Amino acid sequence: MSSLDNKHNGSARVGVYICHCGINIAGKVHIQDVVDIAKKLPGVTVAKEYKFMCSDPGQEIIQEDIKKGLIDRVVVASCSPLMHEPTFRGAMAKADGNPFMFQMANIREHVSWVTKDKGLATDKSKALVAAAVARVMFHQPLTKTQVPVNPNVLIVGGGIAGIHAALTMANAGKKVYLVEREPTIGGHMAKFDKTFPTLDCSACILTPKMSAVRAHPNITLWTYSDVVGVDGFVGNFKIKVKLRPRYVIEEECVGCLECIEACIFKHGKFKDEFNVGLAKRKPIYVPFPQATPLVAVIDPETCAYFRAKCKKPCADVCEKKAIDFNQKEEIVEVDVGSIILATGFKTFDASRVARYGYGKYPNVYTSLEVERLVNAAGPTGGEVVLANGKKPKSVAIIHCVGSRDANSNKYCSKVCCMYSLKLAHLVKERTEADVYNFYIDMRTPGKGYEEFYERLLLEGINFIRGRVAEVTDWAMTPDEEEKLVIRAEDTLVGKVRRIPVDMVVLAVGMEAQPDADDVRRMFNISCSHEGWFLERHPKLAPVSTLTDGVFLAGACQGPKDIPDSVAQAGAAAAEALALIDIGHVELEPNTAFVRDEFCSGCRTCMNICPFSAIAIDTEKDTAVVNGALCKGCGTCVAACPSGALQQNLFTDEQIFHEIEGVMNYV
Amino acid sequence: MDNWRGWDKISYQSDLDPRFAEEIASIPGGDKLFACIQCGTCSGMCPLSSYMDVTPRQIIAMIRAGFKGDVLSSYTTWLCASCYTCSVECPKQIKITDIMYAAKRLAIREGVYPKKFPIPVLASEFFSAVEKNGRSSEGRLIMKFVMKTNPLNMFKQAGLGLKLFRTGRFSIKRESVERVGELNSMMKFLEMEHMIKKASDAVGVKEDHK
Amino acid sequence: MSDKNVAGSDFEPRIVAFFCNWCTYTAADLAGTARMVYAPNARVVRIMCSGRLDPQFVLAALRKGADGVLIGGCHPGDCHYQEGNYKALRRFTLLKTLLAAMGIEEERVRLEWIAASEGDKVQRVINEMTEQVRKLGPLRLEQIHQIEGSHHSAAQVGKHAVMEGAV
Amino acid sequence: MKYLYYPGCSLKSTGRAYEESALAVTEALGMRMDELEDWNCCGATNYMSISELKSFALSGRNLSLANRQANNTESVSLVAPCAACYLGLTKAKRYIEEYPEIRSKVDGALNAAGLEYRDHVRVRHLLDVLVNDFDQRSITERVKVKLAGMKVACYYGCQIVRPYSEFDDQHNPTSMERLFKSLGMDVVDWPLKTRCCGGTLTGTVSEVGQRLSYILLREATRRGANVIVTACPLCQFNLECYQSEMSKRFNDSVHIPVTYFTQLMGLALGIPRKKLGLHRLFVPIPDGVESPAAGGAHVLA
Repeated sequence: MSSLDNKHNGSARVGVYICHCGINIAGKVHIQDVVDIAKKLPGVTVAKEYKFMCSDPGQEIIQEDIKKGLIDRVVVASCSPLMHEPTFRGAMAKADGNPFMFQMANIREHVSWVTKDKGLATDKSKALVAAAVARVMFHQPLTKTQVPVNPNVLIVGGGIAGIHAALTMANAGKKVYLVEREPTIGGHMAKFDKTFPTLDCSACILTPKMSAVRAHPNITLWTYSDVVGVDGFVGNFKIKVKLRPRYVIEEECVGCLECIEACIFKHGKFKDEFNVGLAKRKPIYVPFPQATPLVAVIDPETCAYFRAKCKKPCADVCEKKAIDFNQKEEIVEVDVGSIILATGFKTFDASRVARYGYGKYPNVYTSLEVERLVNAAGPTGGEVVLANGKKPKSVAIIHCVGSRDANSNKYCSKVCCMYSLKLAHLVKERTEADVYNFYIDMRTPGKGYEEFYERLLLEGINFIRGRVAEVTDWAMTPDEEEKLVIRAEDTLVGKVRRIPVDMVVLAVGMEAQPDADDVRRMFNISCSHEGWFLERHPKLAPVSTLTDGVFLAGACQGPKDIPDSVAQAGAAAAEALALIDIGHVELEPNTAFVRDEFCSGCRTCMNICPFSAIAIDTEKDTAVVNGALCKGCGTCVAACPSGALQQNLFTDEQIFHEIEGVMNYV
Repeated sequence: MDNWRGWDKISYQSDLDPRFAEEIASIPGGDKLFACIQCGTCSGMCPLSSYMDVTPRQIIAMIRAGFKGDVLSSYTTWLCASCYTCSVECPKQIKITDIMYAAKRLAIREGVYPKKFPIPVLASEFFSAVEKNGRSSEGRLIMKFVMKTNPLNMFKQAGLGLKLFRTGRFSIKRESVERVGELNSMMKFLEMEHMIKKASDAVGVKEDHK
Repeated sequence: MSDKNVAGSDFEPRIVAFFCNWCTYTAADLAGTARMVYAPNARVVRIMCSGRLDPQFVLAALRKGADGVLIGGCHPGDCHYQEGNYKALRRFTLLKTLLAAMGIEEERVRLEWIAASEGDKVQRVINEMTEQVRKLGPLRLEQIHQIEGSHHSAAQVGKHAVMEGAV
Repeated sequence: MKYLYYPGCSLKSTGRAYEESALAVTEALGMRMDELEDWNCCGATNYMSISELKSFALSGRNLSLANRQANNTESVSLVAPCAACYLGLTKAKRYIEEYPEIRSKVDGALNAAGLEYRDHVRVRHLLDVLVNDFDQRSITERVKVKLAGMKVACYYGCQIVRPYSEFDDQHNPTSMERLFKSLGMDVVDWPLKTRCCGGTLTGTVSEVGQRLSYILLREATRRGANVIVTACPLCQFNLECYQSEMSKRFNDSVHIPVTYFTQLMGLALGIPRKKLGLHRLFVPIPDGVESPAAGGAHVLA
């Protein structure tokens, strides 16, 4: 049982360093007062302040004091330990101090940035410094353990981000497992006709990369598959992947598509997911001609064989005998050292904005549907036509559907302005219709983006600054009969306008995948409010997560266009490569340990440990912690009835003294 | 050139009221007013915007910028029929209808509403009737209103009145609650509160907003 | 039990906050980065997981003069260590019974699930709790001392009660 | 569930037929609904323009009287058939319960009159009660008269769905359509069903207000409706009473019966026309639209 008496290490010499962080801290905290108090704390031999402790000269102050033998342990009062703890520990190690004889007091994020009153902020800083000093007195020298990093990588999601990350890693000679849940890789990009602002053909730039993935000797591609289990930690993850049966043997299928011809359904009858419902497919199908792998898939929900009797003409016609109705779901397990999540996004469900009439009026389309309409390989062969097959004479494109709206998503989806411009151009080019773009603010930051906007202005596209109030089908004037009527304020003119059009395109925003929450739980990472995966730092660690070894690429982290997704995928690959190149990871030594003399062998800890890291030494009948398996949560320590279990860096002694410390200066 | 009015289009900062926005925003939930992105959804949804001298969106912009006089004397707030479409559809969840009410109240308090416009007249008549009797007597209210705004209308509307009378839908009976005393005590209490607040504001005592 | 007359308007409650490293501590950092101003009365002690929270820490904080204790962990299902927060919840439930027996008001010890993205929740919870505890007034310590003076120490009582539930 | 009836000012004058038919229908359904004792004005629309706080206090008195009349029971619904009253009461309840500074003032005012505010009184619109507290099948079973020729346009107006409706979709409410389908009638698709009728503007700035009403009537007629049902006395007044004026003003013949939803409902339930106040309409429901229901009452046996 720990004592609450101040029975600290008598020979300890603590150095306390208070950081100004420019004016970030100094503007809200009387630094000198904190220094003066620190000097008086028991055990403190040095107390100093400096403008930026994290800078090289700042670190040198600490290093010199260690070298001079003035101090054997350090407290830095500055920002969050999640920010600079590694920096200062590193500095101590360089000066031959033990990096774990260190404690940080967070007087920026937890004090100066959140407190209004300077006096109160100073008091709180003093308390946190006192707590850190009280606790560091009980620190012991520790060493980090090293664990080798498995050089293989798992990439989840085969859109452009996943594809790019996979190729980067594979080209660097690493083994890549790429898992995609659809029957083909390619993601949203495969559905587009052109890309902004260059208007280069989406398929032309994407399909070579898709084939490269398929052909690459270092890439194992599992489509129609899901990751179902993740275990382990950075450097040593164990992954379970479920391969769903596609009832076509992938290795045998040559992609001749004869089976599809032979199907008893002579025409497509079921919703074609790839064409977002604008076309029909058969129960056996390939999503699109460049699908990768080009292997047919049978949908058991609609295939007649699974519902009643069918003579299986598909199987008969296949010379390679690739069709196998007995195929079963398969679970494969692989070991990887790092993981890149590239699970992408989903488009906003336009029917949630009832006043735009999506799902009610047949000529109201989403932008993704129009992407398929303008695509030469799409359901209409690239013709932009209405539900009745005629070309529209006038088209309205409504921006910000499901974006910038507290009733759906508050954020800006970032890509809609640009793709709306692209669609406006393509629709005008294909139909010569009058095109009206209704926008709130035109957002075109990016290379060549503003120039593209100007091009459209000159092309005669109509731009109306105003969020459309409603799309209706009731006429006020003869020219509105049989049309969809847009009602919006032209805010630059200051008048409400009614504009009759034939076709309405809703520029739907981007949302996190519906199962993003399950996925992030499986990979033990966090989500932001909107459901996007949370990066470690919004600016300085945008592709890392709070879980070491798990990286983010593409739109799963937030709305992104293609260039941003690719850039981020490259960055994620680089982070993973850096991890592999070092070859090992150092584990924080905050593991639990047993003080044999107090252990009664009750096994409470053993049952409570979620990582099975505790065993019983049968000879001594005491608990033993396996340091390699222990992840340092401390749950067992809190549960130990005799106080035999302790956690490095979080011993009862340390915490009790920290508690005592924070009670000061109120 | 008699109608040339271009010269007074410029607004000088000294003519604006920098406190106006905060005054309006002090209604419950009113501070969302500052989040307006001027998208115009309110104007577009508003079934009356086509009859307004400035659109609802412009009213928000004017409030924010301090155009107090222009806002309070505009017809827009009075044309608002309180259908709440704007409030429901606003992407920033600004309580636009409530803001219109706030502007109306301020206009009445400061006596700057459009004087001959019938709507504020109806509101005032309604208010005083209810304040006195606890209920409004529709028949009496309509008569009073017509007398005050456009007595000639009395003849124009005679047909309608007659029809209502014949179908038993028009009565000049004075409606009232039984326990008028209860209402009086309530109203007196609120008026006292109001006076105390005004007095304390005047001497600079601020209520503690926690 | 608290004496409101003693608690003058200058009474500043002292709150010790135990935040888990992965969710709530990160959320508090986020509140800082976003400059969300809140009451300075809570001082954070970082632990790796709310599962590390030994009920003795709470009792020690109260005994050392805290007027309230806030415990912050990841939302259920979100624990970085799989299930430490569930353990924390169980212990907390039992600890509350103990505190109630000691006559300590319920509002003084609070458990909140705060995710890494919920900086605003840190702000709201700390503000709320500061005001609640301010209303209750300072915690009078005699009760704890009395119980600790008896044949079992309060800490041990807490620990044993918690043990039974947690295993 | 105890129901208390809040008539509001209109149901005692221009909207008399609404009160008559509402009471007749609820009686026919076996629902007991006592009038709120000594109710006062809800403090609606116009009042809000003068003093918000007084308006909330007025509603506060009604809610507190309701609680007293229900002997402080937990489950009491104050049923308001008038849309403006429904909104006035709902809004006041929201603001009183959401904003402590309003609560304390309203409490103070009520206490000064020896009254007390309690949270648990629910404010309901009559439509909500008839659609959601009754099994629609049981309503179908009570249909005694077939009104098959009626093509009904259901008009919600503004204030029962916006901004605080809890019983139906704000953008596309369907309660009334469901009710009239249960009653065996055809309903027409009419996207203007929640668009404002002009409110008090029809009386104050008639050229504007009547135009709004006219747009609604014209579009309903175009879509094949031959009767419009409403759930608000002001909407009913606007849509019905100005039809001859509108015909002149907009040079278009406007002629379509506009009833309270309870009137048409009562007709289907076999309640005599007089009891439903149908004789008070300017544009009558033609005689002879009723024929005995085929399914109807005997299904119960």
